[in-house]
This record gives sequence, structure tokens and C-alpha cells, in this order.
Amino acid sequence: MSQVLPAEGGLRRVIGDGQALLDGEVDLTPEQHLDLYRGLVLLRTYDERSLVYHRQGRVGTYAIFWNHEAMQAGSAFALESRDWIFPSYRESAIGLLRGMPASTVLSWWRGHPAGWWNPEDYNVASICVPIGTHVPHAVGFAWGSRLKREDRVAIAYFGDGATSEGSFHEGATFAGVLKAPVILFCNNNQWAISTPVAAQTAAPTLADKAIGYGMPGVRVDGADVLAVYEATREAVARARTGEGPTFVEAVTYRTAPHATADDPSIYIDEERVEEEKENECVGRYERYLLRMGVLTDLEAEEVKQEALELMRTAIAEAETEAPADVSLVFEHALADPPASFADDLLELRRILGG
Amino acid sequence: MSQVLPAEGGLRRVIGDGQALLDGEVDLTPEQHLDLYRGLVLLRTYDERSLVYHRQGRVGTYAIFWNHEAMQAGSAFALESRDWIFPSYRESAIGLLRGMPASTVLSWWRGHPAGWWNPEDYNVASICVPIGTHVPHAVGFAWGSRLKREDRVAIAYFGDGATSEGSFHEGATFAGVLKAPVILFCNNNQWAISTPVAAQTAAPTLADKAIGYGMPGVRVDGADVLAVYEATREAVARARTGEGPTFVEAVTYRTAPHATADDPSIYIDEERVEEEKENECVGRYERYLLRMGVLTDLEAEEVKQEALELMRTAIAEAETEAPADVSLVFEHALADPPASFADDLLELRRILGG
Amino acid sequence: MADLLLVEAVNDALHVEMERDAAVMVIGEDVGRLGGVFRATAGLQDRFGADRCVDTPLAEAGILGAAVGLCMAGWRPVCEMQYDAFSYPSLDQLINHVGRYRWRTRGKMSFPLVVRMPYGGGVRAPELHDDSPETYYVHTPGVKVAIPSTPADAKGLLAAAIRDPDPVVVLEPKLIYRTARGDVPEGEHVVPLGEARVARVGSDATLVAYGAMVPVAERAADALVGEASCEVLDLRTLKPLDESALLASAAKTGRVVVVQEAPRTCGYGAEVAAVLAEKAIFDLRGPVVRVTGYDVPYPYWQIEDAYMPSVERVADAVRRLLHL
Amino acid sequence: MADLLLVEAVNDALHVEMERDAAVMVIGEDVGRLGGVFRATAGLQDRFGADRCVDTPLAEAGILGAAVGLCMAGWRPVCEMQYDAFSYPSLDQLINHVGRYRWRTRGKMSFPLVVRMPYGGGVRAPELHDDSPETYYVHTPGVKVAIPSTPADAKGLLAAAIRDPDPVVVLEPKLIYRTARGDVPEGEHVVPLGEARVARVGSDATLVAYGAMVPVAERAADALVGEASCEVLDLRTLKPLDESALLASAAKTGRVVVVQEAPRTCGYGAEVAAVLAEKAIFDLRGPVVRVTGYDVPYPYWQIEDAYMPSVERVADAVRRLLHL
Ligand SMILES: Cc1ncc(C[n+]2csc(CCOP(=O)(O)OP(=O)(O)O)c2C)c(N)n1
Ligand SMILES: Cc1ncc(C[n+]2csc(CCOP(=O)(O)OP(=O)(O)O)c2C)c(N)n1
Ligand SMILES: [Mg+2]
Ligand SMILES: [Mg+2]
Repeated sequence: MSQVLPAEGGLRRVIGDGQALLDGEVDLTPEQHLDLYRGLVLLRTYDERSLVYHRQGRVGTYAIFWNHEAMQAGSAFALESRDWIFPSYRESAIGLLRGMPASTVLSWWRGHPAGWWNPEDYNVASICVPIGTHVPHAVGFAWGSRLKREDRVAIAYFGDGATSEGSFHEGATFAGVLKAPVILFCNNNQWAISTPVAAQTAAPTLADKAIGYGMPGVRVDGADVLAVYEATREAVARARTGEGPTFVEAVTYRTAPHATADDPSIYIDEERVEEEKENECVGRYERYLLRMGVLTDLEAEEVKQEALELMRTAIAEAETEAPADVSLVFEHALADPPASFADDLLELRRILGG
Repeated sequence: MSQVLPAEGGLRRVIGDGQALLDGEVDLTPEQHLDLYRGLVLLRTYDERSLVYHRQGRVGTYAIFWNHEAMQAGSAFALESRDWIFPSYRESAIGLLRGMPASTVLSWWRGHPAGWWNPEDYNVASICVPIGTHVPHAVGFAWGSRLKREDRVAIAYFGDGATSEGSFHEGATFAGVLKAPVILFCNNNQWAISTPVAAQTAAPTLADKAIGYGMPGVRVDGADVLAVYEATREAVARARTGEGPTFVEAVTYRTAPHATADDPSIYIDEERVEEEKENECVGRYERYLLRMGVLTDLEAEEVKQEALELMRTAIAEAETEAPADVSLVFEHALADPPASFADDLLELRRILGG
Repeated sequence: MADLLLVEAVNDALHVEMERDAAVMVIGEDVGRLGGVFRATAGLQDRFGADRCVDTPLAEAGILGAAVGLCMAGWRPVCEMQYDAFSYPSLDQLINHVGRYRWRTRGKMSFPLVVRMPYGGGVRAPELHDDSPETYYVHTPGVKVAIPSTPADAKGLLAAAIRDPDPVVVLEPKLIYRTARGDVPEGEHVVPLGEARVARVGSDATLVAYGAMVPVAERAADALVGEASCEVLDLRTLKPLDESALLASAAKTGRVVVVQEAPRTCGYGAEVAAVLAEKAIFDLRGPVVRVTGYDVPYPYWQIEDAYMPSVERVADAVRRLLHL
Repeated sequence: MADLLLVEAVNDALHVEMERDAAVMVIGEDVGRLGGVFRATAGLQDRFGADRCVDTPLAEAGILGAAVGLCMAGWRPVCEMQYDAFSYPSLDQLINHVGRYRWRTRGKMSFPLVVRMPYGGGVRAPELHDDSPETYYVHTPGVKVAIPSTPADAKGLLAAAIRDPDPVVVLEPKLIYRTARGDVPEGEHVVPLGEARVARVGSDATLVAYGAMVPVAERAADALVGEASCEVLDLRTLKPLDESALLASAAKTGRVVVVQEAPRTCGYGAEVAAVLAEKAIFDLRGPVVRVTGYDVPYPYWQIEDAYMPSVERVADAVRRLLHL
């Protein structure tokens, strides 16, 4: 039996603070809890190592997702592996939860073709860079799957800023009308680069947008992995039973720069950042599991070491990828490329060779 | 003192049916009522004559607005002449309420350059053909006026279908955030060509979309010119006092084809059409005014004859416009056209002349 | 063989292809119950059901974006854009996703979608029902572009587009939807993408055209009989261009006039001229002349004929070329 | 004179023009508090207030659509699109409204807006931060397009764009934002639209380029010293094209190589080649060679240098031309 609690600002919450704020619970076995914890730690480790690698010049520009892990791992945990994930750049490493090698994601950020995967291998679509434009993809996929009587749900991840884009609106409109089995998962980290959510929309909350698409909107504490899991689980259940889409607004606060190139000191509230860091999502879940007796300090340490080891191997793998051949410039754009591509490549090789 | 009554489906209503359904009232003098009535009849006459002219081959494709007159005249009546109107093709003749010659609008539908006006002459923007794309224009105008401390409100007219477009969404989002003094006036005639509003959105009502933009949404009986007036008046008052935008959903039912080229018999509910025709907006207001003793049958007849006369003159004027010269192909695109345009024109004249 | 109008041939292609392949579906504004504002999709919903011929919300980026997802779910969506100028809200999806998604999957996933729309001017319509947007499509990597000028090609190119593993944009010349009439093979009929058609053989000059400009070029060739023998090359596919057909004709005649309705600058005629300037320069006996729409907003319809390339303008260009 | 980086020159132009004309305002994503992701608008909000340098919602069609309305209210909005490929959602507003609205008012109202954005590749960025979208803009009637290649021109062309009564799109080569450095006149500085710049005088071949390809052409010219004397023509404005400068140089050298980062088909190089094929055919001693990006999605950044026109490719094209 699950026990979801209301939190400040009407956000759903499960995890307490071990003191006055009581813990709720969700219907997960200890093994499932540990699985979820492992996912959370894996993402955290990916993110922290990536930042180090970036500083070392081993990966390029990188979009940090520190303290977004609970939103990603919690929601993905509510899916079956046959369900499809449509990530934005903020969820670049979400494929790790589906068995994608970390070296693949590292390669993406390294600008190496090994970073581009076949979505069908993991049921994870390509990383979407232009804001909000993958929302209609997820909706079309979910709709198309239902038309084929295939029991597959789709989830699209996007930020608070994305809700201003026309493509979000059109995708959500389609989802509502077509009753597509899709979850529109909004990571409301309250910033779109330097633009605060208050300058993004006058809507009281982002979840209030849901009614305009004829779907329920729920708000959840985005740093509470269990509350995220629980809200997504409900949404998935609705989707599977043909009740259509759900808009999930997971609220957190961006504690890191937008991406490695960004300097938030110009615009962000540093005190608030410090507060949020105190209460960051991995530690919060870890302390919960410790309180529940599901996890020991030793196990936690083991999980972290495993993840670190995985990242060490991954970066080594990514770095030993053979350099991409220039022929790749001409490959994969078309199933049946025109003859001119071969000519162009020949010419290019002649010139580069000479 | 106004008395606005709730109507079926929560629509605001003022005009009764002279029987069980009681009349409300709005704060207008008899002269104002007559003015409003004249506007209504003018639009009706424009529309009915246009259809005839179309059948006679004197105007081209034409978007009929029969039974939409109350929405247009009622809302425009709540504006000052300094306020700007941003019409869609459905409001092509709304400039008539601002003193625009009917021949201008007829010329537009005749594809003659005389149909293109200077918006500043009437504070009526150009007719917008691509759905929903003028919503950001109205918002930008309203915002820009406020920044210049000019007391000008803008109103954008669009249909139920338009609310699905990204440009509507982005415009509305801007309006909310910028607290632009704008009225987003939705003519919900329940059809976008052959697509019923139920296939357009899963939102319970279109007005429910308003909260997603942080603005109030009101629903009003679109065939009740006084209810439309009253709702718009309130919205205008909010706009003027800096409270920002309002979404007005005026509900009616399209009783005519989408445009002259359309055959709705394939898709529409003919019975419902007949019902709506019974209760069409001009007759409804006329009977109200007769009941109130503000109008006599004779006066009504006079108003109609005047409008007919105006249309007779207008079509004659439009038809005696000198044929457009081909030089107009090259004019007005740029303030400072490139030399090549003159060469192109010269060549064209040579060829056409020969 | 059936004697069909161009728009009927489009409708026929959709029927045949949907019958042949249960993965083909049609989506767009008013394509279902109404059968499209030009009736191009008439009968499909009755025949194949409302799940395979779908009236969508009024949202072009939504239509094309959903089509990307439909491809990922195994469908082959044929998207109708109601008119040329109303396809622009979908350009973002086209450029940033449709043309790149196969590449993004390193060739592992296909996006066999079609975008089809009535395009072009001359139809006495209100503003923005007249655009020739082919440049926006042709310039975009990862998508192919076809434009038929005859009923048989309208059927055959659309069928090829539907069967193609890659995204194809098919622009249908609405001006001749109901004036171009001709024999159309019954049942399955495919015109391979990338093959131009010599619409008329000639030796003095080549008129390169596509869509509604093909009949204009043909009539210009008629008008020039006695003065010049004109070859008319109907490109049929703009991307990939049938370069060998173009170069062969240019080599033969040495004089080329390209006709296009779209505004001149960076129009498709520029591409044709550039290919010739790069690969046929020593064959050319004179300039490559472009007869095009002008670099202005498409005009008021009472004077639209002055904007559209006319038989007279094309013939004049040929005469100028001959007398150089 | 001040010694500035190209992006600093942009910033300088905005300061000077906003100071000069109180109707100029800047709108876009992150342009205010942050000063833009490239710092091109840094300092403007502090100097001119949050009403004249506005952080908008994340919605490009909204930005450009609102700008149309702002013009109607008497403003001269300068819209920043954060990156090239993120400008595509605004193409609909650009094509259907920005380029047509003056015409629609029969020339009575002006739409003096500017769209500026960092564009182009070579910057080792994630996908879709590398596009060269000039064709989409150049082909659209009613808008002008400028692309600077030096700090002085970045300031002067932007100033001209802001003062122009018509809409102007200014594409700023982000690759050289912080590598192109040079003297920039202080205070008001205007480089008229429509005038090309001979970046280097030569006699054997003309290299036509713009934006970040100008330094590439210049380095190719350097590499060819002794083999060929190359003229480098920096177009600066793509629309309107400075045709007389182009034709004069082609007449002089008889050999033209056009360089463009964008995909080849219907790229701006095609327009240059078409103008030459039409108006300079008898001056040309050989083919017009296009050195361009390829007709593929912009590649993974580890191999992007193979996609971008390089000094070697440009030099090779000149050598081929000379030995024909
Ligand atoms: C269409 C588009 N416009 C602009 C950008 C540039 N950009 C990248 S991230 C970003 C902010 C996104 O904010 P939000 O949606 O809240 O997501 P978050 O980054 O906070 O996860 C912007 C403007 C883009 N990628 N795509
Ligand atoms: C962007 C765009 N897409 C498609 C069209 C074609 N079209 C013209 S009217 C119309 C239906 C509009 O319905 P609605 O918004 O309800 O307005 P109404 O016509 O009912 O007043 C459509 C699809 C268009 N004009 N613009
Ligand atoms: Mg955010
Ligand atoms: Mg409607």
C-alpha cells in the first residue's frame, strides 16, 4: 500500500526528513528499492564524473543534471522496458537505466558517432536538442502504438521553459484528442537558462496547463524519487487502460549551471541553490532507505563504488573509440544516397590525403 | 446597471426569448443600442450581399460570417476607436464598424489591390489568413503600446480551431507574462472547416485554456450581442487598468459553409443548423430591442434599407475601380526596392505590350 | 488505363497504396470526413477507417511531429498540408527532425513519411493560397522532393514517395488539379524518384520546368514552332535531381531556360543554373535564363498572371537566347 | 577606433543604436539579465532598462510575431534567436508575415525589425548548434539578409539593419565571434546594405564568400600565392546582392569559386552561380565551382571539419579551375 503525502505548495511527497516531516511509503519491495537506488546513484555518478571529464577536456559542452536524477530515475522506474522514453538533452544519460553503455552517452557529448544509438535497442529515442519538439514525437509514437494494439506507453521529458513552445502545445493537444498513452513529464527546475519560470508563464502552476489539453495534471516534489515514481506509476496505469495522457510537473530547483558554458552567478539565487543542495535527491532517498532499514551504509558505499568503476571503464572505452572516419559525413542521411555523395567523398579524401 | 444571466452550459447571456427565458440588461443608452444594432445589420447585410455577389461571379472565394455578427459587433462595441482590432478572414468586414468603406472589403475578396488598407487609418490590422498567427501580433502591439504609455487595447479574433496552433499558444503565453492589454477573442463556432471542436481539443471548454496562460477565461453566448458586449467590456476594463489579458470564448454554431467553396452537407448536423438559424443573432437582438421599446419595426426596416443601399454603392464602387496595373506586382514589398525590380517591370511591360 | 484528372490520380494513388500496405495512413486537417478541401483524400476514411485516415487538430507542426513518432511506431504516414503557405509552421519539424532522424539513429531507423500538399499560384485565391515553397524543402538535407505535372506522374511519384524509405515532400500543382487530365495506369503504378521526363524533344533550346510550369513550357514550345525547336524537360523530382538528363539536354541544345513560379532568388532555377554553370559550361552557347516569379510577396489575384511565368515570357526568353 | 572582437562589435552596435534611437529595443531568450548566451547583448538591460531589453518566454514564433506587433506600435525590435537551428520555429512568421506586412498595408506601414542570430558550424557543439540557414531567409521576399565577416562590418551592418525601414536578418558567424578581432569605428558606424567588399585584390580567380568563409577564402588565397592571384569578394549582404561588384570581379578574373558552409543544393552559392550563368557567361573562362557543405545533416563534431569548406578544398577548386 502506498502512502503519498501532500507537501508544501501542494506537491506530492513520500520521503520525509527523518524528523518532523513524516515518511510515507510506496508499494516497492526492498529489491526494487535497491534497484531504484542503484539507478539514482548511477545517474548521479554519471553526472558528477562528466563534469570532471569536461574540466579535463575529455567531453565537450555538457548539460548538467545534478539533482534531476530523482525525476529521471523515479519516473523511468514506473515504466516497463517496452515503453519508450523521449529524452531532452537534460536526460542525456537516461538510457543508462535501460542498459545503454555509459560510453555511448559520453561519446555523444564527445561529438563522436559512437554516441548515436539505435532507439529500438533500448526503447529510448534520440536526445532531443530543440526545445519541446520531441513532445509530438512521443505523442505520435504512443498513438501509433495504440493503433497497432501494442501495449506501449511513451514518456516525453522536457523543462519548464519548453511549455512555452508551440510544439509542446501542439503535441499536448494531439495527445488529449487522440487519448494517446503518453506521459508528458515536465522537469520544472524553475529556470530556462537564465529565465525564471515566473518570466516564462503567468500560469499559477505548470500543471494548470493540463486542463487546456483535457488531461489531468499532477504536481510532485521532483527531489523525492518515490513521489515521482508514484505519480508516474499512476499516469502509466491511466495510459495503459486507455484513459489517455497525463501531465506530470515535477518541481525542483536548478542547483548547477544550465550547462558547462553557463555562469549562473549573474542571475541565480545562490542561497536558494545552497538550500536545495542540502536537500538533494540522492541523499534524501539514501537517508530514507537507511531509516527504513532497506539499505546499509556499506551497501550504499558499494553501489557508489560500482557506479564509479562503471564510469571509469566507460570513459576509457569512449576514449579508445577509433577516430570517426570522414566517410561518416555522408552516411545514414538517406537509405539510398545519391551518387554525388560518393563523388564528394572521393574528392574529399583526395584533398585530405594530399 | 447591467444584468448578465447565466445560460445553458454556463454561458453568459443577456437576451431572453421573450417568453420563459427572461431578458437581462446592459448599461447602454437607447442611442447606443441603436448604434450597436446598426453595426449588426451592416455586417449581416455585407455578408448576405457578398454571398449573392459571389454567386454572380462578382467576388471570389468568400468566408461567410452569417450568425457571427453578434460576436464581432458586440465585442467591437466595447472598444474605443483608438483600440486596435486584429481580424482573421472571418472578421473580414469588421472594419465597417470603424468607417472602412465596404468597397474596400469587397475589393479584398475581389483580389484587387484597393482591398488592402492602411491599418492606421482605422486601427484595424490586415486580415490574417494563416490561422492563429496574428495572435502574437495583437499581443506585441498591446505590449508595445503599454511600453509607450499609450492607452490602447488590442483585440485578436480567431476561431476554435486556431486554439490548437502553436502561434496561438505562444501569443497567449506572451500576453500573460507581459500583462499585455489584449483580448483574445475566440469565435467558437464549433467547426474548423469539417473538424468539430471535439476533434480539435480534449479541453472541457476552450475557456479552460486560459488558466494555462494565467489569464481569466469567460464563456459567453456568441449569438447574444449584449452578453458579448458585456464580457468584452469587462475584459477591456481589465486591460486598461493594467490587469492584463482576458480570453473570451463566444460560443455559437456555424450555420453556413466554411466558405463559398465548402459543402458542409458531408459533415455537419443539418438539424442543429436549422435550430441555430431560428435563433440567429440579428433577429434575437432585434426582438429584444422591440420588446424594450428601443426600436420600432419601421426603424428596423430603415436600418436594413440603409445597409442595403450602402452595399449597392459599395459593389458599384468596387467594380469601377480601375484595373490594377502590373507595376503593383513590384510595389510596396520594400521601402527601397532593388534596381532589378524596375528592370523586371520594364521587361514585363515589353512582353505584355507585344 | 483510366482517364483521370490530376487530383483524381492523387486520390487513386492513396487508395492503391493504402490497400497494398496496411502501414500506410493519411493524416491532416479535414482529410477524413470531408476528404480534403480539394477532395484528394475523398473516400479513404470510408474505405480504410477513421484510424487510417485521420482528421487532426489544426496544428501543422503537430501533424508532422506526430508523423515522426508514427514512423517510430511502424507506420508510414502521409501528411497533408492543406495549402503551401500553411506548411510553414511545420518547417521546424522538417528541418530539425524529419531530415535528420535517420542519421541520428545511424541509419538504423527509417522515417518513411510523406508530406504532400497542393501548391502554387494562378487560382484566384485569397492571400497565402499561392506559394511555391520548393526551395525550403529542397535545401533541407535528408528529404526528397517530387513535383508531378501529369496525372500519371501524380500517381506514380506519390506511390514512389510512399514506398520510399526516406521522407519525401510531394508538391501537387493545384492550378492543374482539375485541368490536367490524362491516362493513368490502373492499380499499382510507380514512377521512380530521380528520373526526369523529356516531355518534348527538341534541338535548339531546353526548357526546364516542373509542376504547373510544364504545360506553360510546352505551350511556349508550341508558340515557337518554326522559330526554334524546343526540348521540354519535366524534372519530376527536384531532389535528387536527374543530373544526367539535364546535362544531356543542355549538351544537345546548348541553350537553357529554367522556369519556376517561386520567387527568383535562391529558387530551384538557381540550382539548375548552378549545376549547368559547374558541369556544362563548355556546352552552353549562351546564358542560362531564369523565367521565374519575382522577389515579392505573391500579388493580389487580379494581377497574379503578371507574376506567374507566362507562355509569352518563356517564349521571349528563348528568342532572346537564340538571337544572342 | 577600438580594437574589438566580432561579438563585442555586435554589442557595441546595439549600445550605440539604442542610445541613438529610443524606439530600438532588444527581445529574445536570455538577452536581458544574462546578456545572451554569447554575451552579445551584455549590459543592455542595465543601461536601457528591462523594458527595452526583454527576456522573453522560450518561444521563437512568439518572439518574431510579437515583434511584428511591436513594429505596429512604433518600436524597432531587434530579435535575437539563440542559435541558427532554433530560429526555424519562427520561419512561419517570417515568411507569412514579416516579409509581407508592408506590402499588405500597400507600403503605408513599416516593419523595421531585425532578426539577428549566431550561425554556422565549426564550434564543437552538440547537434543543431551549427546550421547555416541563409537560404531560408534569402529566398523569402520582403526581407534583407546580411552576414558580416569582420568586427567593423558586424557593427556597421547591424546598425544599417536597425536603421533600415524593412526587416533585415543578420547572421553572425559564431565561429569567429571571438577570433575575428579588428579596428571598429567608435560611435555611430553604418555599413550600407547591398555593398560587397573586395577583401583582397587579385586577377586570376575570384573567391566569393561571406561570414566565416571569408577568412577561409583569404587563407586559401594566401596558400595560392605564387600559383594564382586570387581576388576575395566578401559579399556582406546576400540580399540585395551587390551584383555589379560580383560581375566586375568575374569579368576581371573569368574564374569564380563560391564558398558556403550551408548544404549545397539551393544554397546561396547556387544563386551566385545562377547570376553568373545569366549575366557573365561570356566572361567565364571555366565553370563556376561551388565549395560548400554537403547535402547531409550537419555531422558529429569530431568530424565536422570534414564537412566545412576548408582552405584545402577552396585552394583545390582554384587549382582545378586554373588547369582546365
Ligand atoms: C527551440 C529552441 N530554442 C532555444 C534553445 C536554446 N536553449 C537550450 S536549453 C534552453 C532552456 C531550456 O529550459 P527548460 O525547458 O526549462 O529546460 P532545462 O534546460 O531547464 O532542463 C534554451 C533556451 C533550444 N535548444 N531550442
Ligand atoms: C496555418 C493554417 N493552416 C490551415 C489553414 C486552412 N484553413 C483555413 S480556415 C481553417 C479552419 C479554421 O477554423 P477555426 O479556427 O475554427 O475558424 P473558423 O473558420 O471556424 O472561423 C483552416 C484549416 C490556414 N488558413 N492556416
Ligand atoms: Mg528548466
Ligand atoms: Mg471555427
